[in-house]
Amino acid sequence: PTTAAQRHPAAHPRSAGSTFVVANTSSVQKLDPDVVTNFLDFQSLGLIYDTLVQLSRQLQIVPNLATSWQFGPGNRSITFQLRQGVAFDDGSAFTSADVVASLNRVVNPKTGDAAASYLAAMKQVVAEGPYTVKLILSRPDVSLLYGLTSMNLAMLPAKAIASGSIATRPDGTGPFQFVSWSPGNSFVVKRNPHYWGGRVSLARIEIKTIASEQSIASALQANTVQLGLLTQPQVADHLPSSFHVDRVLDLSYRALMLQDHHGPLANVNNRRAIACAVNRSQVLGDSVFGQGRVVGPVPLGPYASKPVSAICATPDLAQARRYLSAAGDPSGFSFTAITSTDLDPTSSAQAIAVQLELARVGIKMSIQNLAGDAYIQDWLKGDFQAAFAENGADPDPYTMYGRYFGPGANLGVPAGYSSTALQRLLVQGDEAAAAVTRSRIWSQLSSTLTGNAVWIWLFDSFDYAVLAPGVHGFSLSPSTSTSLRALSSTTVS
Amino acid sequence: MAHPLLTIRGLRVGVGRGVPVEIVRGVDLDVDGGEKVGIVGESGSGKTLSMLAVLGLLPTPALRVLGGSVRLGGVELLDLDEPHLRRVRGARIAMIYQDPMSSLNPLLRVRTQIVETLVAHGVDRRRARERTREVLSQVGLRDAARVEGAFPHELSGGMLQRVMIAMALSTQPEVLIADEPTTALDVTVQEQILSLVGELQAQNRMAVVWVTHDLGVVARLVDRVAVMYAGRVVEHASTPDLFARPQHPYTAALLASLPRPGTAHRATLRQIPGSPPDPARLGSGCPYLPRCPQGDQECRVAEPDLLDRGPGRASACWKPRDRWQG
Amino acid sequence: MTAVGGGLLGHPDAAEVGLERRRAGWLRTLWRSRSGRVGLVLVGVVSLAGILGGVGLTPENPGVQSSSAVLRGPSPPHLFGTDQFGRDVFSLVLQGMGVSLEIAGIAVAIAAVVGTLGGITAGLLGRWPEALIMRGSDIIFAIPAILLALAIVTSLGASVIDSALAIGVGYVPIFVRVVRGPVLALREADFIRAGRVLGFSRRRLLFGHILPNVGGAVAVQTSLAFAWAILAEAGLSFLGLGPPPPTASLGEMVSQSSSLAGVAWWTLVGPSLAIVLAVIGFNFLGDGLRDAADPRSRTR
Amino acid sequence: MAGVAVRGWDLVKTYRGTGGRPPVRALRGVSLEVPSGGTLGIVGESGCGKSTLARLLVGLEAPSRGGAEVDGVPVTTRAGDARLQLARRIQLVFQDPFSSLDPRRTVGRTLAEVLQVHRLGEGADGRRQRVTELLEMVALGTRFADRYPHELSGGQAQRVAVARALAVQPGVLVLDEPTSALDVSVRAELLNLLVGMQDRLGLAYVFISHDVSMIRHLSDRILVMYLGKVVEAGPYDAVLDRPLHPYTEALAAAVPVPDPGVDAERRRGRSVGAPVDLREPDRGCPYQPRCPLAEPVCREVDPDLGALPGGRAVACHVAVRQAGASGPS
Amino acid sequence: MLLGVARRLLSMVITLLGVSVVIFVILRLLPGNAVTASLGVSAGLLSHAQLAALDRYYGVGQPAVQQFVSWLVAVLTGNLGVSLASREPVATLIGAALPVTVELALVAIVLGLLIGVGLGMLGALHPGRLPDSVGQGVAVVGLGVPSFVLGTGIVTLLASVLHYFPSSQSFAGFFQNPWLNLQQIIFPALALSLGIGAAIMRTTRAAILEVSGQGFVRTARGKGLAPRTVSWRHLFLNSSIPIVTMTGIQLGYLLGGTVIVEQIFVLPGLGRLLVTSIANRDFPVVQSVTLLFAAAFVVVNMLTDILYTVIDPRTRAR
Ligand SMILES: Nc1ncnc2c1ncn2[C@@H]1O[C@H](COP(=O)(O)OP(=O)(O)OP(=O)(O)O)[C@@H](O)[C@H]1O
Ligand SMILES: Nc1ncnc2c1ncn2[C@@H]1O[C@H](COP(=O)(O)OP(=O)(O)OP(=O)(O)O)[C@@H](O)[C@H]1O
Ligand SMILES: [Mg+2]
Ligand SMILES: [Mg+2]
Repeated sequence: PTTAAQRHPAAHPRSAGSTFVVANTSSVQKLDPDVVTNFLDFQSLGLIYDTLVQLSRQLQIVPNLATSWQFGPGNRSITFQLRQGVAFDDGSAFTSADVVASLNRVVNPKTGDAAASYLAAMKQVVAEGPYTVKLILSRPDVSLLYGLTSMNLAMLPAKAIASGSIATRPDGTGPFQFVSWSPGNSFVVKRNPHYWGGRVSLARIEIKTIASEQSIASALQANTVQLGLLTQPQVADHLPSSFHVDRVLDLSYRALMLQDHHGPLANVNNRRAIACAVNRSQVLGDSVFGQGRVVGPVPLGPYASKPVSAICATPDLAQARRYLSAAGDPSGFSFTAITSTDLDPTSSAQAIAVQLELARVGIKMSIQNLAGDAYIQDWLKGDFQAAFAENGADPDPYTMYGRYFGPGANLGVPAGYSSTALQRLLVQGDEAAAAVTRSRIWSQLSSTLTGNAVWIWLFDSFDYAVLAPGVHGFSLSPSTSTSLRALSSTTVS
Repeated sequence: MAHPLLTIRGLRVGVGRGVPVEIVRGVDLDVDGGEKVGIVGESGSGKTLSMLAVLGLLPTPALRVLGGSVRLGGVELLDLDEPHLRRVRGARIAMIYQDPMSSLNPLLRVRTQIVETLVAHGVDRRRARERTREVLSQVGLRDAARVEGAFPHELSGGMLQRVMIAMALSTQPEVLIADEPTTALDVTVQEQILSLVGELQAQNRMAVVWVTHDLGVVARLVDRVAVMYAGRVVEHASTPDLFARPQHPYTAALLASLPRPGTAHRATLRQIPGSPPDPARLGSGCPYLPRCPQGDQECRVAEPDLLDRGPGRASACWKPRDRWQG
Repeated sequence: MTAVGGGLLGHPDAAEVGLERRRAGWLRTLWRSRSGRVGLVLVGVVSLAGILGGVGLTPENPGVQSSSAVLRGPSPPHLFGTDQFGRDVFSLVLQGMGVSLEIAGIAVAIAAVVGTLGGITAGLLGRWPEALIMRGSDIIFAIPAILLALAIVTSLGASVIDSALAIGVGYVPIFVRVVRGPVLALREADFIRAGRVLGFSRRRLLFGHILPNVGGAVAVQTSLAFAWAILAEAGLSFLGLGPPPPTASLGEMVSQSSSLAGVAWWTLVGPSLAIVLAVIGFNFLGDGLRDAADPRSRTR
Repeated sequence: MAGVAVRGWDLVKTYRGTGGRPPVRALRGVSLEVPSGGTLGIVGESGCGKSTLARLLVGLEAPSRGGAEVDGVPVTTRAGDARLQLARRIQLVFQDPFSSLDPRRTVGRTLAEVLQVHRLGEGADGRRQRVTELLEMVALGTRFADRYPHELSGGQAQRVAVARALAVQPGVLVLDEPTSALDVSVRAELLNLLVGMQDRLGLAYVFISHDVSMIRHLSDRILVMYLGKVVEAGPYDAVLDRPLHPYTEALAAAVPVPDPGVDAERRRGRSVGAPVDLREPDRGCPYQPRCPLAEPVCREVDPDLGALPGGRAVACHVAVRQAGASGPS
Repeated sequence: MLLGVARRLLSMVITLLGVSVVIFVILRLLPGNAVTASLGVSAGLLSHAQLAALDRYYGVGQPAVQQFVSWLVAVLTGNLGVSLASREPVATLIGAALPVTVELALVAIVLGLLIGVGLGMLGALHPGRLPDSVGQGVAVVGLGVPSFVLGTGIVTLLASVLHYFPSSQSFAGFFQNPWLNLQQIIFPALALSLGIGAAIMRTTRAAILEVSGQGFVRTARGKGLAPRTVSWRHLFLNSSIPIVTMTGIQLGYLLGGTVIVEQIFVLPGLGRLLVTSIANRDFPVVQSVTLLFAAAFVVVNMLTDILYTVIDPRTRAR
């Protein structure tokens, strides 16, 4: 049956099937939601797949494919009630079997899902009925709910898992359906007519790679792009006022990670000197023009920490010098920080800014910019003294820091610091279900981290979206997995 | 009174922009139909440039004609514009060059190169092909069919020179200018070429101007000789006269510098002392003076004109042979 | 730069050669050709800029950021304006020029030395050494230079030396070819034969006669290689594979400013201009050297 | 009788054919002898192997067969002391004076280098002194010492080349068409120089040219070569005035004489042969395709160089027969 | 003749084999592996079991020689393998990217030839006059301005000033939408062609000037040929060997040049594929693309050799 649009193509101003174009400087790299790590991959697959629970704009856990959940006795299990009437592209209904298959796929070593660690406490997942699923845990783990909001734990069709088509042919329950992918260039989806969340207005979306943000701005003006995803605000500044700029603090943070095991940085007072000497708003200003916010260890969400450090509320050079003296290096010390402009283009600017700050108290920081891969290797091996890093954040501190500082943390080596006190705090917080208890424990965690100057937390920057005139109903969401989800309710006039 | 076919008067060629240095400094020469005229002279005396100037082939802008007149059958060639000149070149005056290998386009077949000449002068293509075959056999190339389809590098020097001659003759020109066409060839081949040109010239009654510095060739081939020195004709005589009684001391010295029949074995040859003058630094006197055994004060005053000294003879010398041997 | 005279190569009669006279003559002929003159001037300016940048004699410290002077257009205190960090683009360009020249210099030295040796060996020895060298250089040549550089830089890590190595390797085959041709021709040249008839040793023929006569070609190629190396280095940095900060090279500046070019054109123009002038300068110098290398042009 | 300066026997040189072409038999068995102080002239058309012979004589290349010696010492191509010794006995002057000089060296340096290699002249001063002498010997002034080759005329450059060859005081000079790049008036200069030098220094010359008049002027004996072989040999006047081999005859007659009367006289009754196929025959006498006298035997048997009275020799079936019939002249 | 062709083919094969060995070795020298390249720092989160499974998938553990041989055997049987990153067959990826790069290169070289030969001929025929000066100017600019500066400039100009940015639309194949395709190709091609044009122009000019001093050109003029015939049949034809050589060299450089320009103009060609694949340590793709580039280079070389023999009878073997 032909649709009206097909019969009267001229009725649409953009004849290319009325495609809504989202432009980005990076490109979609993988289609398997369980193994993606690239920011845009999360965003793009987030249009296709749903998760059991998701983060609201306020970063609270809210229902998605699970309509409700219940912790079992001693927080040693969770039972989910699933949404009914949800279908995959092939028309098959979403049931508990899909949940079981999806979560088992995550923990299957062959999948190589890095987020499998979120399910570390999951002993087993069982379907208790077509629309009821129970996760049996080996220990109390309240933070697991936060893990379930990740695209890496998305709900996949059991059939596709069995046939092994996940990596080449995405099929989810989300507002859009996969159409095509040209690696390095574009990723196209179309409206999911069976979407459980209501009618989707945009018929077709192309996520297109354009090399520079400048060009994205131009393409917006040429009206060949309707939504531009930017990181450099100056570019957006020069667009006419008819273009709406939306911004959001994303769920990530910049920090100067320190290896605290050897050398001058093993001395807590030297680290504290760094913490006090660095004027973080200056670094924010220099590296991203103040387009962000200075943050503490937990940047966003209900447990967000105070942005100030526990030892120096404001930059304090005198205090820094005192710490240096206390450390026995009154004239300062030297260390090397690695950066990678491949991975974070602003990292060298951050480093240069920090370098200048530290120089004022006699601390010499040399900068070593590494190719992305070299950086990753060194980082994983903890083969650095200090590293400028952009790390993913989470509203839940356990999800964020358990992997670095928790017992048996996978990333304990790059974290470069371990203490039983921290471990205890993390476990306590994870096990506690009551919001008040959690809040108390988590703020204690933050001040322990900053008080020992384990790392130097710097800032969280904004992400930008520029909307062409006539685009309504879109705003960025802080959580990566749902960042572009608002496209499901976006309209173009 | 009938004019000579080709008349050159006071031809001057200069090199360089701005104030040019005169290299050819007033050449006079008459050539009649059916006549063979030789031009000899030291290397660099301006023989080639004069001939190129006749055809308007000087490599401009480095070199250009400064003055004088070149008339072909009464028409002034120096005033002709390019399209008109083109109808003279190849058709009425043809030229053969010293090195046949470099004077033929190495990438084109012999046939193509001769045919294009004819086509350029209005012969239709089919006729041009026939004519090509014709002239090639005329110049004594037995295997004309093979030669026709050959590329230059596939032919020997002697064959190539014949091809050049065939190309020049294909349009039946009135004047053939040959600029040292045999220096690259073996004597036995040279001999063949010389007699070939002699025969063809007699058949077609063309005028031939033969540029060389080989006095042997002159002796064998031409009726009349012009001797050039420092950009001018300094002596002019019938061939026998020239060899018997050179009037200009340069001519005499040239003849004496060669081992000739009668020159004793290992005898010291006559050298011409010094070197040819630098055209940029010519004084007012006779340019040969610095090397001249007969020169004196008198010669320093002015450059001698080419004056008639008897029937068919002229020389540009203040002290011609009649005076220094007289 | 490669000397044209044989004396610098340790030739025994260096003392007898009027080296002073020769070098002066050589420079003077270079100056006499128009390309040579333009090339010398441009290369001089560019080198001066690079040296100033290299030793840190820039109008402002290129590392200093200033949030109060962000993206200012060109003005007397900031000839090329300021960038998005408020750094003085002119100072950055000087510094970048220094880095670019350093990399190019090392790269060209590698290429010229290895390539010339290879070319001479191939040309003189013939047979299997020649086959080996030529095949090897064919292989290097067949790999797109960018890829070769990309691979070398990513595998060795980005640093001045590694960038230089990456760029230099790609240019080796060109030197091999440029040198081998004349060596082959010279081997059969009458004056080399004359030397053999006179009983000259191989070494003397090689160092005293063959090398000086390919010296011109090498000098020309060296200059062109410089231009190429600057381009290649800029290209690498443009792809983000240049040496790491704080050593900012010109290509990196171009790539960084490209996203701002519509807003602040000067951030693109400054480094681009520097690259262009350097490349043109070395190209012209190469042309000039080609003229000057011909002894016929060296009339007294 | 003076001693033998150069002797070559049965010299054969075959070059490998490149790109699938057949080998080139540049020399096919040439023997020669030059007495000290004497001049051997070699004529022949282009490509007949004259330069190849010259290269073999000075040890630039090794013969495929046969050998040569200078002053009784065998010619070697190997580098080293023997080579240096050979260089001091025999020297070569090339056809093109410009390409035989290193364009990057001044005349003075070129000469000084030779002296230095051969350790002639005491120190730099001694060498400078000797350079001046050499330049004067070839009638060039000291001022030429500072010139580059491109600043010389052809005659001057050729004289420098001669001076360089003379710097090692060799007994033999091989001159490979030393005048063909020179202007007529300059040739006289060089010929005079060569004659003078021979008289003064007692040099032996191997003088190669295709200019018959020059050969005639300078040589005591003449070798006429054709396609890599000697076809006739003998005293200069005998060979050129009473040629035995039909090729020598054609050659001598083809040379235009700069004297119209003589030339016409000499050419009376001769007809010029039509162009011929110059490809060499598979067997028989190499000259046979061009030869007016060719007989059936010529197509079958390649004649040897047969010695005749009067120090002459000829490689021709017909000529040998006729000479035998008419008896020694 | 046949022997010559065989010898040339053999040397081609040897070169390509050498190239693949070199590339293989260089790629193995790269730090990191496909696991970290695809997962980034998240690789640290993997358990040992996961890592082992992934290593097996990416073939990391195998000895290098075995990897090389099995890759080579696969390539020879026409199987280029599967991309580690996208899990698409390499042949599919290359198949999609190749036409873009080929078109870009062809358009660039044609533009370069037009600019270069046109200006070069004009300049050489009227040395010192206006067209010559224009040509010399173009040559200087073309030689000095790198393609990425030119490309960036063009993009900036088009986008920021003219708000015209055809490459922001999906890349259109030539047969799908020729007009859009042309718009998308022409600017990157222009960015590449100026340098090519400059090099060809200089070569053309020098060659024509050199040839015009030669005897046969004088002969041609002396025969009374029309200037056009002299220019093309005699001057240009005889200058074409160095021009062909230079064009071949430029085509070689062009292959590398497309890498940068495709990046700037976001063209989904081989260059972009290559850069992304290197970043992802996607060895099968990198190896195949590089080999393809090298093969193209070698083929171009062979074509120029063949062209020589077409143009110049002297180089024809008998
Ligand atoms: N293109 C040129 N530019 C400058 N000078 C030139 C040029 N062509 C020739 N000459 C000079 O003009 C003079 C005469 O040259 P021309 O070729 O006419 O001499 P020629 O008598 O033919 O000598 P040859 O016997 O060597 O051929 C020479 O001194 C030569 O150096
Ligand atoms: N190195 C070589 N390789 C192959 N063939 C050669 C070589 N040198 C000479 N020949 C060939 O040997 C033959 C004799 O050459 P040679 O140079 O000795 O002749 P020539 O008599 O000196 O000629 P010309 O009078 O032209 O100088 C020619 O056919 C030539 O092509
Ligand atoms: Mg001439
Ligand atoms: Mg020879």
